[in-house]
Amino acid sequence: MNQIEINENPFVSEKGTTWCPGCGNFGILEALNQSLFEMGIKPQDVLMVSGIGQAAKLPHYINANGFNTLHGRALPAALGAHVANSALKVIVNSGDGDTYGEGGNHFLHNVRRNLDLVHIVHNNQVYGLTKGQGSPTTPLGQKTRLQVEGMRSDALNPVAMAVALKCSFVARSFSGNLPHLKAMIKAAMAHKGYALIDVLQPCISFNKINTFKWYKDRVYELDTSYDPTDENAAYEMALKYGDAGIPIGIIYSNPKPDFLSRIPHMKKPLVSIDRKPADIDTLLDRLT
Amino acid sequence: MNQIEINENPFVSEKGTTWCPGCGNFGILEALNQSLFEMGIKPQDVLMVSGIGQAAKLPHYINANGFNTLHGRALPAALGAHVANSALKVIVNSGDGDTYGEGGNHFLHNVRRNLDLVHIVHNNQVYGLTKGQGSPTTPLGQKTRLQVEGMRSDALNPVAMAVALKCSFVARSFSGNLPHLKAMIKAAMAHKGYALIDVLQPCISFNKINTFKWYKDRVYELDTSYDPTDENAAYEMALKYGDAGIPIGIIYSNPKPDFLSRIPHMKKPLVSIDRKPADIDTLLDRLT
Amino acid sequence: MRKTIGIAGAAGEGINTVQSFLEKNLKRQGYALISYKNYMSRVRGGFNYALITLSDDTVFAVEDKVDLLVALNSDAVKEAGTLLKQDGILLGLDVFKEVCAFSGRVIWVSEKQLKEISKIKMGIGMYAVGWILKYFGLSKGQLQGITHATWDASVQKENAQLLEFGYDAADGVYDYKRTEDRILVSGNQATALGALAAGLGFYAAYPMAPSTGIMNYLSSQEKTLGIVVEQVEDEIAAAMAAIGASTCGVRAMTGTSGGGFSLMVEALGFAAVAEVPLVMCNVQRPGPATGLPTRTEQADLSFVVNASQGEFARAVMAPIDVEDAFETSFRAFNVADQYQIPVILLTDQLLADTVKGIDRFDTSTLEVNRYLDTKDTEVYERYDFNQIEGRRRIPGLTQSLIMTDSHIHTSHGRVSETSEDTVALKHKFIKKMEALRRQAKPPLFYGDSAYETLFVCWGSTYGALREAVDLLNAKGHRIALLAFTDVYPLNEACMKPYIKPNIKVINVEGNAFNQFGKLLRLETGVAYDGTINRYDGRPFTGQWIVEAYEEGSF
Amino acid sequence: MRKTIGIAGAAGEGINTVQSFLEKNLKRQGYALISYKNYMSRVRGGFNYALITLSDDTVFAVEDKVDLLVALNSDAVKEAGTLLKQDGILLGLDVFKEVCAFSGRVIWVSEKQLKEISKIKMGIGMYAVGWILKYFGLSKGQLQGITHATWDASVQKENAQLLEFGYDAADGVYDYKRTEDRILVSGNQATALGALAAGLGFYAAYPMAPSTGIMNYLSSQEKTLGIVVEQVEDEIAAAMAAIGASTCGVRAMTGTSGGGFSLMVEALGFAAVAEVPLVMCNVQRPGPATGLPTRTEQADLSFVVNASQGEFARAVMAPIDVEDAFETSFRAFNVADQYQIPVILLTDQLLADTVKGIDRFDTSTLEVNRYLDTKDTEVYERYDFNQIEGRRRIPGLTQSLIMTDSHIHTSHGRVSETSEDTVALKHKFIKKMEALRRQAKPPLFYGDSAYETLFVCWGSTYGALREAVDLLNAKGHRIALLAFTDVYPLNEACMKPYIKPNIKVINVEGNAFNQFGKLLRLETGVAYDGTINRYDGRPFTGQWIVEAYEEGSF
Ligand SMILES: Cc1ncc(C[n+]2csc(CCOP(=O)(O)OP(=O)(O)O)c2C)c(N)n1
Ligand SMILES: Cc1ncc(C[n+]2csc(CCOP(=O)(O)OP(=O)(O)O)c2C)c(N)n1
Ligand code: SF4
Ligand code: SF4
Ligand SMILES: [Mg+2]
Ligand SMILES: [Mg+2]
Repeated sequence: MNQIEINENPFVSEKGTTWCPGCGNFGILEALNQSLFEMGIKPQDVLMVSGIGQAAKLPHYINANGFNTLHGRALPAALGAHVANSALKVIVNSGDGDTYGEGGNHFLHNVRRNLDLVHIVHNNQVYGLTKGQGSPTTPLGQKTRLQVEGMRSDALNPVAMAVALKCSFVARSFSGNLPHLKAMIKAAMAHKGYALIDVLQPCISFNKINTFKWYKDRVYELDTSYDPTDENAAYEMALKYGDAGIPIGIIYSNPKPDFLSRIPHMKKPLVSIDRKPADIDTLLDRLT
Repeated sequence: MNQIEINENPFVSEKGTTWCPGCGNFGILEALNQSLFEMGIKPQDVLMVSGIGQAAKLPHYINANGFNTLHGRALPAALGAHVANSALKVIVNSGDGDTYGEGGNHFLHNVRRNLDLVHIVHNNQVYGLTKGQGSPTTPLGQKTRLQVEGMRSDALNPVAMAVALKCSFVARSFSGNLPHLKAMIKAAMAHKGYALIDVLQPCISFNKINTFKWYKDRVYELDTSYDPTDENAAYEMALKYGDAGIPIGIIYSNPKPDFLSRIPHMKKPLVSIDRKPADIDTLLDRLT
Repeated sequence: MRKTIGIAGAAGEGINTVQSFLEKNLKRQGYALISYKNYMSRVRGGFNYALITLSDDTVFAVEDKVDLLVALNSDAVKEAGTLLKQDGILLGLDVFKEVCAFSGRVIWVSEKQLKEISKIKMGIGMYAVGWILKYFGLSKGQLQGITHATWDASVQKENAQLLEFGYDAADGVYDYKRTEDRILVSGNQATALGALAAGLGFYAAYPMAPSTGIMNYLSSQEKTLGIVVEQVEDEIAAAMAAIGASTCGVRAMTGTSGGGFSLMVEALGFAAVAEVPLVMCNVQRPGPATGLPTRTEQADLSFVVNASQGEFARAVMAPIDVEDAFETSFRAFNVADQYQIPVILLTDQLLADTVKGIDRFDTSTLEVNRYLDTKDTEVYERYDFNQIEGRRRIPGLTQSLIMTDSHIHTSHGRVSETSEDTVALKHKFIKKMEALRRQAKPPLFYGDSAYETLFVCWGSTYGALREAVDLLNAKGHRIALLAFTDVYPLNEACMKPYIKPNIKVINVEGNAFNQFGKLLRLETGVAYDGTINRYDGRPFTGQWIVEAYEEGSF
Repeated sequence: MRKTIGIAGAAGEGINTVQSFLEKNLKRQGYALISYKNYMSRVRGGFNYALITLSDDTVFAVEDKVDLLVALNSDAVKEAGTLLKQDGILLGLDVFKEVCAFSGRVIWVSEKQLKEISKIKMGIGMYAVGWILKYFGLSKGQLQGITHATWDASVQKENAQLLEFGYDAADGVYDYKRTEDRILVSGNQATALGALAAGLGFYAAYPMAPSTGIMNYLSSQEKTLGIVVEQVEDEIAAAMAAIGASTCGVRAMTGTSGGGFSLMVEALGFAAVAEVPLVMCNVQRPGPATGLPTRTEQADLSFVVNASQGEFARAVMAPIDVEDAFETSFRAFNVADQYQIPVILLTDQLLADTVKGIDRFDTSTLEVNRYLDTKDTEVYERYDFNQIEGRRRIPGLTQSLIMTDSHIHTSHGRVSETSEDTVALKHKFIKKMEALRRQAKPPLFYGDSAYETLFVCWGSTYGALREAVDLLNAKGHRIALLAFTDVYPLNEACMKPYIKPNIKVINVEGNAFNQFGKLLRLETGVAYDGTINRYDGRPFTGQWIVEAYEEGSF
């Protein structure tokens, strides 16, 4: 993209952020701005949904419709929004704590619904906004500001869990690899159904272990020969994480009808249906 | 067991239940009564924890310490109880809705903690106590009293999910197979760490599809040659469910330190530690 | 004429079927009726009973003693003495004769004869339907219509014979002409219907007695009305999903009981600060915690009035009867849109499970108002601090980009930490509350206009209290009642028209802490002189209140 | 003598370090001091400042205008005019001279010179520590102790030089002798210490500003005291885990802020009906919903007093200062055990983040009482309806089998649906509330005993209000204050000793709805004549109240 195109990108906000300079979140914001623009989408047709956390501030930093909800609660809010107006493209941005911690239950069940949305998890393996506690993805034994003796829970592998939930699109990417991340976002946008992108995102202030370098030294892009539609293979691939390397790319692809397709009587967006009190008259007839 | 032994079983309660005659829950209660007695455990040393639902009434129907908490909240309550007094053997009984629906988040995270407890899920694939709504394990498309057009979410496979969470002991059993269920309970009791037993439990009042016969026609016991310690194999085995057969037995075994072993300074049950106000004097010294 | 029928037995023995056959046919015959279910939290067994009070005049509450008792099992025969009026009639199986302690008239039905007609377990139920319908004057031909979608031909035939057997055995005592075309609606259905009339598009909930009936009814109408009803993973999701749908312009609602409402508390505050219209129904049951899942209490008022951190605008409405449940549920959506606030519908198991034969709802007079802004200029302040009424634009339906936010924010929805925005938002909430106070619906007045005693009640207590007022005034007392639907916020002046020198104000509530009585005192300065409270999980009845009043030293 | 130091800059620029060096050393020098952090919800950047007010006499609140301002960046230099008193002194980097609008005395520090000493970013901070410590009379030798565990030798050396550079440049103005051995404690630490003194064994929580400091402090003491601190998956789990531990005999607690408390509401009712002692701390921040994460407000009182479905017994305690946070947190555990109830500690960001130099807590006078039943007979009624105080046995530690239950239950904890058990449980709760009312700690009185105006406050407002009373009385007003720690339930007679003819009662609260004022009126009948409210997310200060009082027409 040349400079003129960038300036014309209607998603780019001039208002500034409250993120720490150097934070991995900037890469995600940039990838989103560029991807949406390049796909020719209008800001009016996008709804950026989030919970609470550093990641969840993103809707305030992009020119589009925004829905900044409660910690952990982005997904059920997105469910309602999507059902109300499926013409709006829902993109959820949330942190690893937001998604897999406080919001873990909603993650399970909205994946089961196969809601048609893109879910970008800013996985910095730490609670950023609350200043450095361990998150569900922080490895066992890793020390944090709160867990001074190290974490006592096994780390959650969100990619493996998503596969086990038969999520219809599961990808991993890295906020330090702009082209890759953009490719994942575009693929996710094109996917009809729940598209999870777990993005490795360095938190320079509170995670001194999983740094830019740590991720850079480990991530490798999936081979083109890799077949993401094989569930067992996908599960095996999902388990790869850590010093032996971290594959990034589309780990699992399992196309199936999305939530609204499962409701045959939903022919157009709910919000466009005209209703009037007399609609219930037929119901009243049945009560006589 | 002969009659005299049964009469001597201190766990057996005379007080009667409010379950429907013929309910699959009776088989689970019976298996528990027998297993605990045969293992030589004292009712005083057991804490039966539950949420709310038909399954969750079980603590009221067995002579032991009981902790009948809130819908979905058995596990965090069990966490606290276990940390307070690890000398008490914690057994959690809860329904599929209780565990995987309302309580889904606690399930994720207590498996990650590898709490040392036995968790028996009475999986009747329906909400029993509230009269027949679909549960997380009800298959896609299956009709219920509420979902008159059929379920719209993919069924959760709790066994596959537990494997993906690296749960240290994952078994499936059937309430209509007393010897098998007893064997699973005893193995789970012997296991140090999170022992999940997902028990297929017919609800004769509200699930007219997954009946005793339906389960009976499909379940088969795992071959003795099966190696539950191979994670990928376990995952493949966990996926087997439905008309092609449902394996029962220990699907996955992944021994590792349990939660309290991960806290080196915890040398004896918390409840047995004597504390006095002057304990904080050393802390105050550091604040001068 | 006022008669009460009781149908008693265990869960799973067919109480519901007998009850609904009776209700439908007696209503069609022209009787006014109201019914209530008294049931335990179990699927089979236990001791449950349904009460149907019918009358040729309007009826507002069931009576607690019955004129006719259908005893479906031996426990029910045992309880006959406590449930029946002295001059009542028991219908029971002859095999339970020896456990019967009731000294009045008994129709002993031969189990042997029933078994000869049909092997179905509860032949006595169908027999009783026939018996009772004749008693209340139905013609034999009317029995034809009594059938059930799930019955096959042979079951239908046997049941018809049972009905006829009962019919032939009965005295035909009452004979009333069909007076008008009523509909038969439960409180939960009326709540659901009000929402549908208001244009409900999305309902998200998690099952919880006694609110599940709302979801059941809405779900059964999903296809007919083109709405979406979603059973979600928990109550947090229910409230958030409703907020999500409302944010995107669809009228949305959630329903639950107290335990579920507890989980929605954070979302309630979110709807308020995000200024998203939201209707939440809390069908109360006795607490604390799991409490009594299938019983009734009015003890969540203070809770819902004060729930969630911080200070914001909300309205709480407690319908006083089935008709009002419809009206109020409808109105709640307009008010929620008008001020972009959460509105809490506070009903209870009594109202939810009360079935009443009532006048058909007239949908032609209902007016939906969405208070939307249809202009589409570039500049738009979603959270204009000076605009307390409506003027909402919907993301995706306007060229303006809309930010919906949970923090203190600027008028454009951007996170703010300034003193000015914090105070401006607070003042906006205060102004909304003032407007709500002004437009709150005044209480309903009923009774002797020269009253010496004024009963004050809210929500479902109205029915029984109204019966009590009539009973007491008939005995020579001078009593009136005020029944509040709009319970929060209250108009400061709402009691002015009713406070006269030398009257006594008696607060009547289905709880022990006098929650409404205190709220009334706080908001209007009117203190009560005495109270009548019921808090054993059972509903008020007229007779119960009469006795409490006469025992009390008011 | 009273002087206030401000340290202003961006998050991440070292405000905390400068603040804590100053606090520690000034306290050791014998000054009484109190400090408060004013910060935004971000990790880097923004505009934050800390205030330290010190005095040779006791001090109860920070002042809002400062005598000495350390400006760590150019924004801070810009704000100097608003933050400083006219006769105050600004310490700033010379490179920001042109943005300075402050007309008073400025010490311009040469950035070039600082850079020559050290390349560390915020040399001005260390310089200012040296400067200020000399200003307040510390000897040069005392600078030796100023170091940080994470500093290596070279950093330590450069910092020592910066300190000395600043020290040498300063006037030595004040010189006070060491008076007594104080400890330096924040509100959150004091709360944690009170719990530890009471024998806390288990703390479960989920991070949430401004409560996280409690968890941080407890966590750092885990090994020393042999306790378990667990960060759980959400606040529901936090409350439930604490209840679980308490059920099994360990003193347990959870802490959060309003949003997290919202999620604990169902568990609160569970603790009550299960009669499990539970201490929950809600460190308030402004709502609704996400609100202002790092600011202060007192707007959750009505919420926590009424939270959860149904009616039950609870106590709410709001410590009025750092010392009281310790005492009250300690006491909360005894009260929770005494009545087997949930006790809510209601603090706020102001108190939580206030650091105060105070007398060392005397642990020898503290008495732990668990109210346990040490008998071990076969028969034991866990829920004896007539026993409102203690007599608890712990599962696993007794031969009795204990059932802990969330329904209405029998005295043995078995699920019950009878009227009798329902009413018996309700009456038990009522009796507990009466007992709590009787033993509620009376308010603290301070001020002119011949007062004409009586300020009423609760919780953290006490500090600033006390400063205001002194300031106003010095101007010739006749004012006293009452400060409540035990805010619910209130003793009906608690205001009796203080209500005299012709006095005015002014309610002073950090919210807009006068939540405590209304509660006081409801529970004691005492109505306020006027109010002073702050609700812009900022704490009261003495001066702010003085101005509000003088502007108001009381
Ligand atoms: C109910 C509730 N609990 C806790 C919080 C406090 N809180 C805000 S963000 C956050 C966690 C942030 O971690 P994560 O989701 O990983 O996002 P990050 O900041 O790392 O991007 C927490 C615990 C809250 N706002 N609401
Ligand atoms: C917070 C809350 N929400 C809802 C309920 C109502 N409720 C009680 S049991 C239950 C579900 C029961 O299903 P399951 O857990 O599968 O147990 P089952 O009865 O089938 O054994 C529900 C929704 C409740 N008690 N509390
Ligand atoms: S704290 Fe971490 S995640 Fe948050 S903005 Fe700073 S670097 Fe990014
Ligand atoms: S409803 Fe179903 S699960 Fe519940 S007791 Fe009856 S058969 Fe068992
Ligand atoms: Mg994170
Ligand atoms: Mg179930």
